[in-house]
Amino acid sequence: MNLLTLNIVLGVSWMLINGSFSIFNFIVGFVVGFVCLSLTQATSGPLNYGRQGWAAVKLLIYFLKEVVITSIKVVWDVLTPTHLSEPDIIYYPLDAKSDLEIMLLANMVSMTPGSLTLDVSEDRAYLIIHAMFARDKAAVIEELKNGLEKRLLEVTRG
Amino acid sequence: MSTVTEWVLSILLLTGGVFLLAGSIGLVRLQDIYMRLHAPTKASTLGIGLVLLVSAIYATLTNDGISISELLVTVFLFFTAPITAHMMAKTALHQRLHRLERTQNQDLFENARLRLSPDAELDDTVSKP
Amino acid sequence: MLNTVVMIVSGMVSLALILNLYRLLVGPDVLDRVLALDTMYINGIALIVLLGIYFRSALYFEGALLIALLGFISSTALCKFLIRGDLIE
Amino acid sequence: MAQTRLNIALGSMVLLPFVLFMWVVFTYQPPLTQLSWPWVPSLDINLMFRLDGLSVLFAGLITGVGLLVQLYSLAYMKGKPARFSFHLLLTLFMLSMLGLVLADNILLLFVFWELTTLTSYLLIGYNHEEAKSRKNALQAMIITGAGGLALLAGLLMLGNLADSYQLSLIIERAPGYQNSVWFIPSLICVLVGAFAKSAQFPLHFWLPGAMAAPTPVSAYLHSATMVKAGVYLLARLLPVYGETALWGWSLGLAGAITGLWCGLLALRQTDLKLMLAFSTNVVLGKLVMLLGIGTETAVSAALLLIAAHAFYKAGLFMVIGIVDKATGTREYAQLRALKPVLGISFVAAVVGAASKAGFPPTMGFLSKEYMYKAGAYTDVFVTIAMVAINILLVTLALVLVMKPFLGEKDNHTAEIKPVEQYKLLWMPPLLLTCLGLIVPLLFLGQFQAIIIDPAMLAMLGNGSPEAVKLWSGINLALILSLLTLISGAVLYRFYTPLHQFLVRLTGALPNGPDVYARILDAVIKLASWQTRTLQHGQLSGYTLQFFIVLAAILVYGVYATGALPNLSFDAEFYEYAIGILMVGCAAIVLASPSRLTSIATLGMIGFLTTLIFMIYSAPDVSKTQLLVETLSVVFIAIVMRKLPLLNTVPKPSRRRRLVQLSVAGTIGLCMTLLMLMITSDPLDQSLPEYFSQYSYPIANGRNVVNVILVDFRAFDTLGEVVVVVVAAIAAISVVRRFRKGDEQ
Amino acid sequence: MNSIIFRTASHIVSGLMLLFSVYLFFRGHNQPGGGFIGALIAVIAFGLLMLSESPDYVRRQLKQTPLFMSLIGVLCLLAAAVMPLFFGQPLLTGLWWKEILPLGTPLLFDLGVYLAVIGGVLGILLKVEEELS
Amino acid sequence: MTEWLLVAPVILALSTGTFAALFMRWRTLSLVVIWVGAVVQVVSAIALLMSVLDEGIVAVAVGNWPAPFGISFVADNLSAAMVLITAIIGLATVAYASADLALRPSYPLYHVLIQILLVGVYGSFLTGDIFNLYVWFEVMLISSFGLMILDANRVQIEGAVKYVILNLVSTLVFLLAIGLLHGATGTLNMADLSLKVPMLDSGKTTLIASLFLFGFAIKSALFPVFAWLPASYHTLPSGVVAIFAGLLTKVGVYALMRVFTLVFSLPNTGLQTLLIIIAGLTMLTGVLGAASQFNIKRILSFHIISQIGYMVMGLALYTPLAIAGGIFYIIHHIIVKANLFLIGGYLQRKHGSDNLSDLGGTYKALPWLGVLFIIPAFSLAGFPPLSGFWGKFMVIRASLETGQYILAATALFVGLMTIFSMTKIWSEAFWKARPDGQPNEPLTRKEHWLYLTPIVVLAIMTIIIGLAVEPLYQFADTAARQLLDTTQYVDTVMGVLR
Amino acid sequence: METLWSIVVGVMLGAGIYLMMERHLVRFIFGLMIVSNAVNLGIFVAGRLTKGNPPLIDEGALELAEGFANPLPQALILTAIVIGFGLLLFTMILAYRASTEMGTADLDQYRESEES
Ligand code: NA
Ligand code: NA
Repeated sequence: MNLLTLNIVLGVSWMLINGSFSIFNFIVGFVVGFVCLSLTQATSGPLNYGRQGWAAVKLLIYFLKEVVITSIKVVWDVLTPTHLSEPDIIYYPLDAKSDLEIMLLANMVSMTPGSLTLDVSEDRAYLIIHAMFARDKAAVIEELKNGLEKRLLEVTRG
Repeated sequence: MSTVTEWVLSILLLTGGVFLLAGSIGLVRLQDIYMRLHAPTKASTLGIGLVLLVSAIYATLTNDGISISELLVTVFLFFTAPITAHMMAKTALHQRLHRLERTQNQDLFENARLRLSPDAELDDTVSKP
Repeated sequence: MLNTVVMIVSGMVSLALILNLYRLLVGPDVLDRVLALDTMYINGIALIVLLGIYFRSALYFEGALLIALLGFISSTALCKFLIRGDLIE
Repeated sequence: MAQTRLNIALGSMVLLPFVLFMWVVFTYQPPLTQLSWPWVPSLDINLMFRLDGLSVLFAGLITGVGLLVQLYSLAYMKGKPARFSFHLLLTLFMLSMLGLVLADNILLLFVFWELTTLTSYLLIGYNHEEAKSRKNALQAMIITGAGGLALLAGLLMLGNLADSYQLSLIIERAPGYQNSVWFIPSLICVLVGAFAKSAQFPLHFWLPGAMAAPTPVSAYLHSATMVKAGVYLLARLLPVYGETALWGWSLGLAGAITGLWCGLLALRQTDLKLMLAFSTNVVLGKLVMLLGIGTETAVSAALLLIAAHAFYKAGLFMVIGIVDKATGTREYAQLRALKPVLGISFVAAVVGAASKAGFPPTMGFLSKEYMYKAGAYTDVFVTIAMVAINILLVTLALVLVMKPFLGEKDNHTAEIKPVEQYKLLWMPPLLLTCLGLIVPLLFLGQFQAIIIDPAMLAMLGNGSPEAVKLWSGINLALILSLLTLISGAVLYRFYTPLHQFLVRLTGALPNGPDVYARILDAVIKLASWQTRTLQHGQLSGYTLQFFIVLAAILVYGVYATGALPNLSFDAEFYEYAIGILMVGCAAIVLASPSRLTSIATLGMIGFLTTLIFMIYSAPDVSKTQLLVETLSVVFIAIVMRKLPLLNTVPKPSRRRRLVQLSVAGTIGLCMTLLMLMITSDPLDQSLPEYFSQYSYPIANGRNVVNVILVDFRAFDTLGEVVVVVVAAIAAISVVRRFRKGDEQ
Repeated sequence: MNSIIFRTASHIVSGLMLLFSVYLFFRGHNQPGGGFIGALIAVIAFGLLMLSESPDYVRRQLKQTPLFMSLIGVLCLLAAAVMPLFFGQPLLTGLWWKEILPLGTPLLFDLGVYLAVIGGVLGILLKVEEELS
Repeated sequence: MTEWLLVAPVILALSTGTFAALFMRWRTLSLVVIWVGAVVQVVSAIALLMSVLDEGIVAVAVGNWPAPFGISFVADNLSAAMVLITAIIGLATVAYASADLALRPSYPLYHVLIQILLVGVYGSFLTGDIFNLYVWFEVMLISSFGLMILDANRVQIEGAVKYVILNLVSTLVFLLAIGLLHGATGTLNMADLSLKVPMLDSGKTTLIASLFLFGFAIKSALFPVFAWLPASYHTLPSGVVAIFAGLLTKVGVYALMRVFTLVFSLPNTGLQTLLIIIAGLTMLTGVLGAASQFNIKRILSFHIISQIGYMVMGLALYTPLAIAGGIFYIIHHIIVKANLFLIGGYLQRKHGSDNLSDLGGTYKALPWLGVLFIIPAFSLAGFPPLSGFWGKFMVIRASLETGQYILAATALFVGLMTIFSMTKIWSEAFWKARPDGQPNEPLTRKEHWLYLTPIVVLAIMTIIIGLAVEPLYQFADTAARQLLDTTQYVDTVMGVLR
Repeated sequence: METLWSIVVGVMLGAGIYLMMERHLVRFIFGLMIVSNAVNLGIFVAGRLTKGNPPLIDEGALELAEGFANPLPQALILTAIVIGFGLLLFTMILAYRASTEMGTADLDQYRESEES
């Protein structure tokens, strides 16, 4: 994903908040979005837009599923009088490299219940995660690697 | 609007309410700031997501046009909630806030605070709390 | 029926708000208060959206969006200040 | 070059009195000449002038003596700094004085009256680098100024009485005023003004104080002119007020006391100029007494005395000036045997003193005769007072001539410089004093015909009953005159013990300047106290003060209203919930010792306000409120870091908290009441309906609030934006170039 | 203190907010919104950028000083105010060119509000951040 | 043409300020804009006054929305005169500031803020809408805040805090009063209000009027809410304080006069007696405050308060003569007080202090400055025939005519104390010998004239006002009658239709 | 409804004014914020309250629907909020400057300017 994608997203958002879907509205949104982006972005990357759309949908579905399922776990722990949680700090080795990838991954990690991104290490090699139910550290890492991160990288790298 | 839809909407709404309440209960009940961060970030966000979903569906059904602009709020909340949580966690680390004794790998907190890799040796200048 | 549910959920959200208020007042750390405030924002949005459903008006949605934006900004800004050591009691 | 220009300027200023004198002489056609130009007709203040006997007498003295004083000053002030401004001020003073006596409009008269105060202030303070000069000038200013303000009040009331400010009209309508409530107040105010100007007891002391001025100023202001302004005014208003008992009593009493007391004070002096000054007070007292009697004889006596005094007193002052210039001192202890060196001055002094003492056949003698005649027909006490005052004057005249000019030199005596080589120095005094001798001897008839009779006519409406004569046979007045002269001489014999006694006496009694200083001091102390009380510098005290005022006027308003509004509790539960939450939040902010809690709670209040706007159909307001609230909280959070904690300031005392609480509570309660009163009646809907009607068709907007902001009431918005921009500029300027480190 | 996550996200969010701001500004005449609300949202968007990057970064992105922006805003206000005078109408009368586009001096006026408020409030915000931190 | 003239002062000052700010980096250009702007303002104000003299009250419906619905700008004699005086003082300040403030780091900003201050003042004088009046008050207030804190030192900041805090109290109460008045009548246009307020019951009228009275009392520094003025004015640079002293409080008095004649008729509010008492105490406390001071600016600051008392006295007595006197007094006072502060500032610049103990020898060194001082000083003290006498004369006469003897006596006593204060300054700063070691800063020829020109011009105006009383009295009398009989005003405002 | 909000406005005004009379600069600012809010609310309430009918003209309509909320007080409040915001910002920053210069936030110690 790059600036153009972002710009398109903004164009669509414009249509969304306007509540009317027309070419004119999209163009207006795109232009406005362009101005806004040029005001807020530090760098701009080259245009590289492929077939990430489908991957994005897959990611979204997977993500929502994860959220719903594991949410219930957390809610359970919260609502029951005993504390099942076994908190731990996990250093998760990153494959994601770009700012955007890292950010999205970190966000998703945070949104999946049970894990919360604390930070990214200075050298960008690790995501530092606070896990609530971390009986098996390796399993947690493995699940993320094959689940979220793989799908995410499919979206961002095509 | 059919009764079934109304039922579905009601259930969704109630679920949302439960999540919202759960998030807030978690905020009260959980024992350290790191764990307290989990609850509102996830449960409350999910809850508000459901409420917004109901609102969107309801608006779509009652008004003539489709009203999915609520989705924008949802997306926004899902996007920003983890970032807020991250910032708070970072703050907590920075301030070396009280952490639950049960937490494993306690020594990694200091590494995390300084954003160092797990195997990094902390020099003497960095005093552990 | 939906209106009844809306009322019930409003009650739940209000309860949630009161719990947040408790955390806000108790702390113990400033960060806890910030977190409580952030959660209050979310619950506030929920209340407003519920109000929107109750009154069948789309006008409240923008208020919700605005609160979401502002909640994000204030929470992160407060964290930033805390890290910088700006907020000392 | 500069010298030539100065000389031309001085010359023209010296000539001006002469020109004016000529103008008066040629313009005046007895019995009355009136000149008039409009100035402020709407307020009945016009440039109206009137030349009648009285004003011509004064105008003649003013311009005549003025000419001589200007000439004398040319010599006297030679080599002194700022000669130009000295002569200029003298000229301005003369013009003001002339205006005063010629004005036929009481407010015009007042304008000139105040101008004489101002110009005399500047003249008295001529030696302004000396503290004493400044102090005495101020003293004269304050006392005559106070009198002037009283006079203004009096004249305003008089004007209202007569329904005109025109003097001749007022006098014409004169008999009918007594019944008005304003009559007596106006009389009192006018008297205060006149007494202050004419240095009557107890305001007499400014006149001797004014002797700080250069001698020509004293000669002019304090003999012929300024001090006579009060006398002139009394003489002018005699037909208006003269009938009342109060007039006679107050003038008689004030004049007598002034004459006697100032006579004694004069005898106590060692400085010849001061002695003259006090004796001027004495003469003024005599004049006031005579005007108080107000009979034809008394008025003739007064007119004679005015002329006599102008001649001899101006002359004597000038003589003292010469003495001062010759020896550098005016203390008679250091002055002996001046006669050989200052021969002409001696002559002038003798003639002047003779007139002063009422020695026949001088003008002074004439006036004294008439005075005794007037007194003899009124009251025995008045007569006794007159005799006593005149005895003192005789003694004073003797002191003035004998002490400095005669006697033998000793080693205390100052060196004498022969200053009489300057003609301009000795000619004016000689001329003036001799006039007091020549006029009664040679021109008495003409004097009466041209001066006295018209003046009497002007004042009383008829001429003098009999011709003024030097010799009118042996009568009571002559006997009293003789008695006076002999007693004066006897008193002079015992001058030294008398002087010592007077020094002790006046030392024991409170004196004018001290009382004045104490009163002034008390006023300034009062001022300081009140300023410390009101302007105490404590900001929280100011805010408390302000809100107490607000509470007080609101309570007054509610009290005046009395009615209680009807309440209607028709809100729904969530509205109550929001309301209660808001009140609770407010309570938290009040009670919380923590800044962060307070800020968070303030945020809550803002948020709840937003909710209210949202519920009651104000989407734009609610959005704006939300944004503004958030930004405010962000700003206050940023700024707060640099502000001290709440506990760095001492907690208010219990009493203070109670006061604050009751003040704040009162205001809150009153506002609630007011709002209830307002909202219980229906609101006029014409404006909203208009906006609704025209918003879309003409202003092309569906959001009526926005249309109001950018169209219906766009001017408000324009101003509002300017406020924001300027606030930004100002706020940026506050922090720009300033960091905490800059303090060091 | 730096955070890739926060920084990256804040760029996106502030972009979105600016968009929202422009949107609210444009539709203000017909729906809730308008110059002032739009401007404050824009300020908050830039404020977010300021927090995640630096005040200097925001200044560079703006290219103009905030003061200049607000002065331009005031000029827009003045133009909108004075223009009708030249058409023989009183000050601040709305002039519309509906035939071409739904444009009128009230919109120019609102634009003035928008720019002036952004410039003003942002100016303070940046200055305060620079001086007090 | 009226459309142009009525709004010209506000728009011109705003444009001047804006362009001067835009060109701030090019100092000369900015100054040219300021000078041209200031001169044009005077010209336009004269034109406005002529048009009012010609046609009577004039009004324009801003935005072309008819009277009670949009905002009206109205000029009657009073407003037109105030606008002209403001423009003149504005021009004088521009000249004076060019000398007095030129060395300060924020110099160009001073000019900008002065223009914006003028925007607020003009707006306040011309608006016919009560809420719009609030807006202009705020414009004035915020720019005065700005002027106070530019290049401020510690003491100035402290003074500014007091000024700001206490003025905020006034602002909030004023705003609340407007809101409630709107709630009670449903309108904001003052002409419309004058028709609707009489229909309210007296309780509401009294309470709302009290709120207005309180708000304006602070603005005009009446007893006992004047503390902000002596706490702050003397800390200001002379170029700033002259315009503050001349204009700001007078806007408060103007607002009192306008609102308590047009919107509320003072006798109907039940506050007349209160206002009479306030007027007397204001005169008295102000003048006593001055008597206890030994610093030129402080003395003059306290005198502002006492003189305000005379103006309010005119309103409180509520007769044509009294109000005419009050108006006459305002016009005179603006000129004279500004001039006195200008002279004080000149002395301060020259000798580095405005404490009386540090000054002296001025009369000897600069006799013409002495003359220039005497004129406004003794005018302030009420010496005839200078300008100050006439206003005083009128209000005292009016108070005697209405039987307010104590008030008249107070006014006279205050006059005496004013003489005392003015002679104190004269005696200490001018007559007294020059103290040892007094610094004497040489001024360039240009600076010298920039300082003196406004002083001379204002002194000449003082004399002219004093001598040409008749036309001015006629003018003030008409103004007073326009205030007391609102029909012409209402008809004009409500008659301007779309 | 107006009764409730009149009371709330009264209480808020009281609380704010109480704070404005305090010695701590920060407490004053808190008071200022509360009073500003209360005043705006007061204007709003005095202009009468209407629920659920904002002054927006519907698409296709030419004027507001029956029973619309009074738009005028809303516009006034908007102006007042904005002005109040500007003043508040200035005041806060002045407060920072003042307390830094004077070394205290105790308003009663700000007396230097009035000492002769
Ligand atoms: Na003011
Ligand atoms: Na003033």
